[in-house]
Amino acid sequence: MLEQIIFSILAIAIALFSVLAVTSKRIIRSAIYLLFVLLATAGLFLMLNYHFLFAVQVTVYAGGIMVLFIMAIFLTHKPGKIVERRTNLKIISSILLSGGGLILCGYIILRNVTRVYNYLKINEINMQDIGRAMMGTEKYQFLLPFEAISLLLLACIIGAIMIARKEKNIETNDNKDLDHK
Amino acid sequence: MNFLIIFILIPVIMLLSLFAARNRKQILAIMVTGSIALVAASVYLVIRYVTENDTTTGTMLFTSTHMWYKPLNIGFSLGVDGVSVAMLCLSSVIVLTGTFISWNIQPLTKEFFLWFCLLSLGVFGFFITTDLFTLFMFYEVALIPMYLLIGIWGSGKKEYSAMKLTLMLMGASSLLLVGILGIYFSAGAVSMNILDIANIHIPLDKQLFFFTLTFIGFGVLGALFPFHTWSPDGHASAPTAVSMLHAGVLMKLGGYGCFRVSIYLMPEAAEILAPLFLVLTATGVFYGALSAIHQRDLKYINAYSSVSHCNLVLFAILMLTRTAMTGAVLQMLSHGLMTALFFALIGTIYQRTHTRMINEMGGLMKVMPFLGVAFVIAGLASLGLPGLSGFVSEMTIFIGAFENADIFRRVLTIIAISSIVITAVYILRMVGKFLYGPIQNEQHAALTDAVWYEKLAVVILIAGIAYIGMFPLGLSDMLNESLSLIK
Amino acid sequence: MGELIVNTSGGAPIPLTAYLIVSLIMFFAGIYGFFTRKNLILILISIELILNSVDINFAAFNRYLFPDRMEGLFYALFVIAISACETAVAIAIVINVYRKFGNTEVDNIQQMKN
Amino acid sequence: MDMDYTLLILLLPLCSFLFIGLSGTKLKPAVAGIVGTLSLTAVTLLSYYTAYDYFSSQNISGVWQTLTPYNFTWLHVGEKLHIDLGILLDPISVLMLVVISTVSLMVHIYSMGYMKGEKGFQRYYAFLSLFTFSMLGLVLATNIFQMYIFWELVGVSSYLLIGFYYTKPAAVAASKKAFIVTRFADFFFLIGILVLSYFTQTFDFEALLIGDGSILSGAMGSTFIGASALTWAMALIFIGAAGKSAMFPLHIWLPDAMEGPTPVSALIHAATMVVAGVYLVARMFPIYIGFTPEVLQGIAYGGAFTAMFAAVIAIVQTDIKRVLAFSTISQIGFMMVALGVSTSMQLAEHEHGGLGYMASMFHLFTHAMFKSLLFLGAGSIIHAVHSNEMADMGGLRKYMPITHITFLIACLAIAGIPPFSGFVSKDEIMTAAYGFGTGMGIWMTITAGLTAFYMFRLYYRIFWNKEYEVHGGHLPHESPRSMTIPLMFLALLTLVGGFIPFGKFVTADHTQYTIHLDTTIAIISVVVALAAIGLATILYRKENDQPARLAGRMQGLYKAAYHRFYIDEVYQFITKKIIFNGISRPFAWFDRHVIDGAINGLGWITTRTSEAVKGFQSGSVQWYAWVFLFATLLITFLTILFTH
Repeated sequence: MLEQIIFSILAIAIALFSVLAVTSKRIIRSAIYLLFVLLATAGLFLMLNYHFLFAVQVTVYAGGIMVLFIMAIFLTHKPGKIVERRTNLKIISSILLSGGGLILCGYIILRNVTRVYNYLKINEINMQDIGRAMMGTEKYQFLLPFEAISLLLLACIIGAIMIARKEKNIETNDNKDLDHK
Repeated sequence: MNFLIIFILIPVIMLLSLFAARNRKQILAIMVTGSIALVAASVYLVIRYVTENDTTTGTMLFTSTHMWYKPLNIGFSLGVDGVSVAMLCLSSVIVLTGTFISWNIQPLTKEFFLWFCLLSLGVFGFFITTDLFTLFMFYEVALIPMYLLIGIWGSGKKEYSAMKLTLMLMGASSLLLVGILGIYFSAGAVSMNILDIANIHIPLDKQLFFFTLTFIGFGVLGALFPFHTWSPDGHASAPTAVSMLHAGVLMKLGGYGCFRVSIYLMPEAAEILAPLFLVLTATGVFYGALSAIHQRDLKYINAYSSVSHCNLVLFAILMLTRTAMTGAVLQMLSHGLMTALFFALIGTIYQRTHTRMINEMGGLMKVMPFLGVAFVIAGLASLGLPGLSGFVSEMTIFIGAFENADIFRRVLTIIAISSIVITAVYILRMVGKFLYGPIQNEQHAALTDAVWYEKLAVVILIAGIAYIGMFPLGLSDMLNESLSLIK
Repeated sequence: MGELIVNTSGGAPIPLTAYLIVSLIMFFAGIYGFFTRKNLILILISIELILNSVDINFAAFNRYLFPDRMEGLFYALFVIAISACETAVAIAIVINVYRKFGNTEVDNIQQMKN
Repeated sequence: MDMDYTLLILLLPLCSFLFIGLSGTKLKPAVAGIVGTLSLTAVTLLSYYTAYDYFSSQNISGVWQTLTPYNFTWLHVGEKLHIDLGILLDPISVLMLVVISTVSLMVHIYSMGYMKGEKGFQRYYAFLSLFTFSMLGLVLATNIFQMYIFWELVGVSSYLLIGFYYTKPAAVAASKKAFIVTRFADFFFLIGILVLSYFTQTFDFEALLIGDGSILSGAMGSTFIGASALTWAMALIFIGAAGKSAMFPLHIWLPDAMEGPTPVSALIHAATMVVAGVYLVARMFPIYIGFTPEVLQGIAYGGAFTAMFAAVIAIVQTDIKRVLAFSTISQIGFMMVALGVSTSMQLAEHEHGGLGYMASMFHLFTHAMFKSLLFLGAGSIIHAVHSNEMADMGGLRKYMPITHITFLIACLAIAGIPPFSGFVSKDEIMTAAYGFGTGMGIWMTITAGLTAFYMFRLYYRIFWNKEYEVHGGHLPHESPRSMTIPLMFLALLTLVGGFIPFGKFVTADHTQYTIHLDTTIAIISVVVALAAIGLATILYRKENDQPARLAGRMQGLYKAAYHRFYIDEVYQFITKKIIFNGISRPFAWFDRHVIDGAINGLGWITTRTSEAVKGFQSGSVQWYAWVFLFATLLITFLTILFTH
């Protein structure tokens, strides 16, 4: 019973805040709503007994990524600025499309998924198992993707630095171009 | 090695040597030599054909097949009958005279003749091949150079005309491609060779569909009403030699194709659908002639006249009697020579007067008697004067058309015959306005008559017209025998 | 739908469908945001929503359908990692765009030139 | 049976045409004239010899034979049909040979003087040769298609000759008109030939005309809108004949054709080409009389109307050549009437059966002589005074005695005064007409009276009336010898022509029969003619105001006749307003705007569509994603829809 209450709270929070995150007129609020969604998601992971995932979600997502977002927003926006909106046509068509998609997928889920799950009460997956699975090279072990991801991460870090770096000469040229326009 | 291949080899050699040519003299030398060689080849072909032809069966001669795309059974099949022999002769004569007429073409002389050669390559290839796909391929080869020839060396709103012409003909060839593949597959997909397909009975429902496609596809090139509108603009904008080749030969590809592919392979559908297309073509004959009355531009007059005459070709083909079809082929030849002569004359006159508007000219007969007389002869040929080619072909068509006993075809025939009166009206109006009467423009009084190469071209064409007009028996019998294949 | 797995647990407190619906709402909210937002950062936020909804699905499917394995868990992990990378790079680009155009509108970079 | 030299009759003019035509201006004018005239002289002599040969040897037991010395196939059209070119000799073709070659020779000689110094002298002679060739080919035709071929050639040479002065817009317009009007008639002629040949499967005259008519049974059997196919064919063929022979309402080209040089008018538009229609009807006569008498009756009424109609117009014209032109139309009407009235009589009875036919041919012969004489005389006058208008003439008898006398002879002949040739032939026509019906006879007698009146009006206005007023600084003088000799020769023929025992030679059924005058009718005719001449004498011998008063009293009729009953205006209206502006212009517009517009519209739509579709590839990722998702959802939706 308690689980259901908690789940309901989390579910309502997720639904509400995701919609708010994409409709809010102020960018910083969107970011904050996103944070709430992420945290609620973490809560869901906890309910599924994936503690490690919960931890990663909270630290990497809610902690790391959100900081990046907020930093970027601060760098590029004046506080409290109202963002421009698309034309009504676009909004309506998007509402229709995503609403339609929602209904369609919901229909599929409700129609098909109810009969096929199997929930086992298991204990918390301990870290050794996770570590072994992550570092092993056997069947159901994930060293290769892990390494690939880490390489990707490295590449991204370097890439991000390269992109965000200021290039003095080019920039001045570009500014001139802008001035002309 | 089939001897017919020479008709492709000569243009190819001409193309290659044109690439190597350095100056105008060399270019002209190549062109004249090459086109004389073509004429010689066609004369040789006529002689061999006449000697080897078995007059009773009228089968194709010099046939050979060389498979070049096995999966679709596309072969480089060659073969000629009387009709193709006649068309080859016509083409070679027109290439020769076209060369003479474009003696002074500027600018890019070399490029002009390169494309011109490519065009004639397509035309010759079209007439000697008996393979559906190869036929189509050569048809395309003949079409593409047209765009550039008109777009670059044309006059007036040439880009528009070139674009229109190319697009309409391309549209037609898309129908044609569907039609050809349809014929191939519905005939059981054993061979692309027309002669083989002719032995196979294509189911009637498919015949009906593919007959319509191929007939319209070829008909567009044959100026089938109402798909003729590329013709006036195209002809008006094209440079002289191209107009000559286009109206003289290329439009004949349409008629030839209609008859070789549509009627020959799908006779039952032809029987059924003929009334529909007869109405169109009879309208076209009448309509082209009437439209010509109202034009002021010499080239437009002649272009509409061509529409009328070419529709008569299709009209005669659709009559489905041997006499009418003989008449159709005669009409193709006659119109080819006649219209080439017209365009040659209009081109040479235009070079001198720099206008083609008949109301801006007058009394040119006095200034350039040679061209004037030639123009009158062309006009008389066009309105069907006995002794010139137009009469022979028209009369054969009319008599042949009258062999059909039903009132419907009779009435259409009478409508078509009425064009001879209308033709007289516009030809005489044109001749009367710009050749006769007092000189309109003082500057025209100082113009010169034709020079030798122009005269040569004109004389060759007139000789051809007069030959067909005076001694049609051999030619007509040759064609008639070949048409025994059809009916 | 593959072989039918019988629900052996005697009734889970929360059905799988509930998770899926939640993630679905989040997903389409993200889609909506992706379509309608002009601001690059907001588009990124929408993308994060989409990715996150996928995470939920991974975890839920893993838990409910194959509780003795860990693929879903790991893929969720990887997705988180990748989204971190993506966000880092994207935000670098956003900042660059901001430097060039003075704002972070997506319409500015429709044409990949200048 | 041989007579193969007749081929030369055709070849000589053709060769001289080709020779003169191809050498062009390289030839000296005089040489061209001499070449043309010499070859024509040879042709004339050959024709005379042919006539002599034919009429002296080809009569087997009283029936004239039909010969075909030459006949070769020119073109195959269809299984059985073939077009031949050849030579057919029978009484009427031999008669025509003589007529044509005589008049043509006279014109050739005459033109040496008349056309002297004209630019294009060589061209003129080339055209004359071409015309002579075509005309001879026409009359010698062995089949109806050969006739059509030369029919067209005659039309073209007529076109070329009328338009000889091609720098003169009026001449160009006239030549165009002549060609188009006759072409229009030929259109029907051709259809007639096609219908006829379809049923009979032959073009050959011999096959068509000789025999019991079984070959025509197919055409008789099938009907179309209430008449048999044969009737239609023959009526259509007659329309062709009417076009060439300038029958109402297709006569409008002939008066305008007077823009050509006068000798040409004499040759083509008086003596030879215009009677081609009569010749055609005469040629097809056995079919007309035997199987389609209704058409022949129609021809009679048409001819009678044309004769009167043209005579009325001729009375008020002031251009002397136009008077002659209308006179020609009227006289051809006489010939047509003569052919047409044969219907009331049995062919078997010589007394009547051949009378109309014979009279028509006889009149054709005499008319050719005196009408060409009139035209050549008119040419001589025009040559002298440089004007066609009667007002510029008067009192010329003193200056041009030869022309005067010959002209007078011709006038008397056409008026029907004995013993001139016109009297005899016209009297035969009258007899035939009275035989057909009294109404027809009276109508034709009145027309003959009108003829006498307008001819003498013409005569007096030229040679008497007022004194000649000098315009151009010199007095008119008699024409050179080359012009007067043909005049005198033709006058001689006119004098003696009536005494030829024509019935011996030319009859409908090729048997001989003797002409005898019907005295009552002859007396009536002569009295009417003399009365008309007397009236003309009173009115026009001296200059007075009576004609003007008379004209004033009948103003409406006068004006209408002067304007040729506005037929030209009607044609003008039909061609210019209705056909040119009303049909052709909309057609041209339709082509430019509707058909071409449709094509251009297609192009425009394509461009527009691509403009519109271009927006899809905007580069906006959001848009792409939108489309992507939309399509995915759509497909999913459809899958669900169709799998459940």
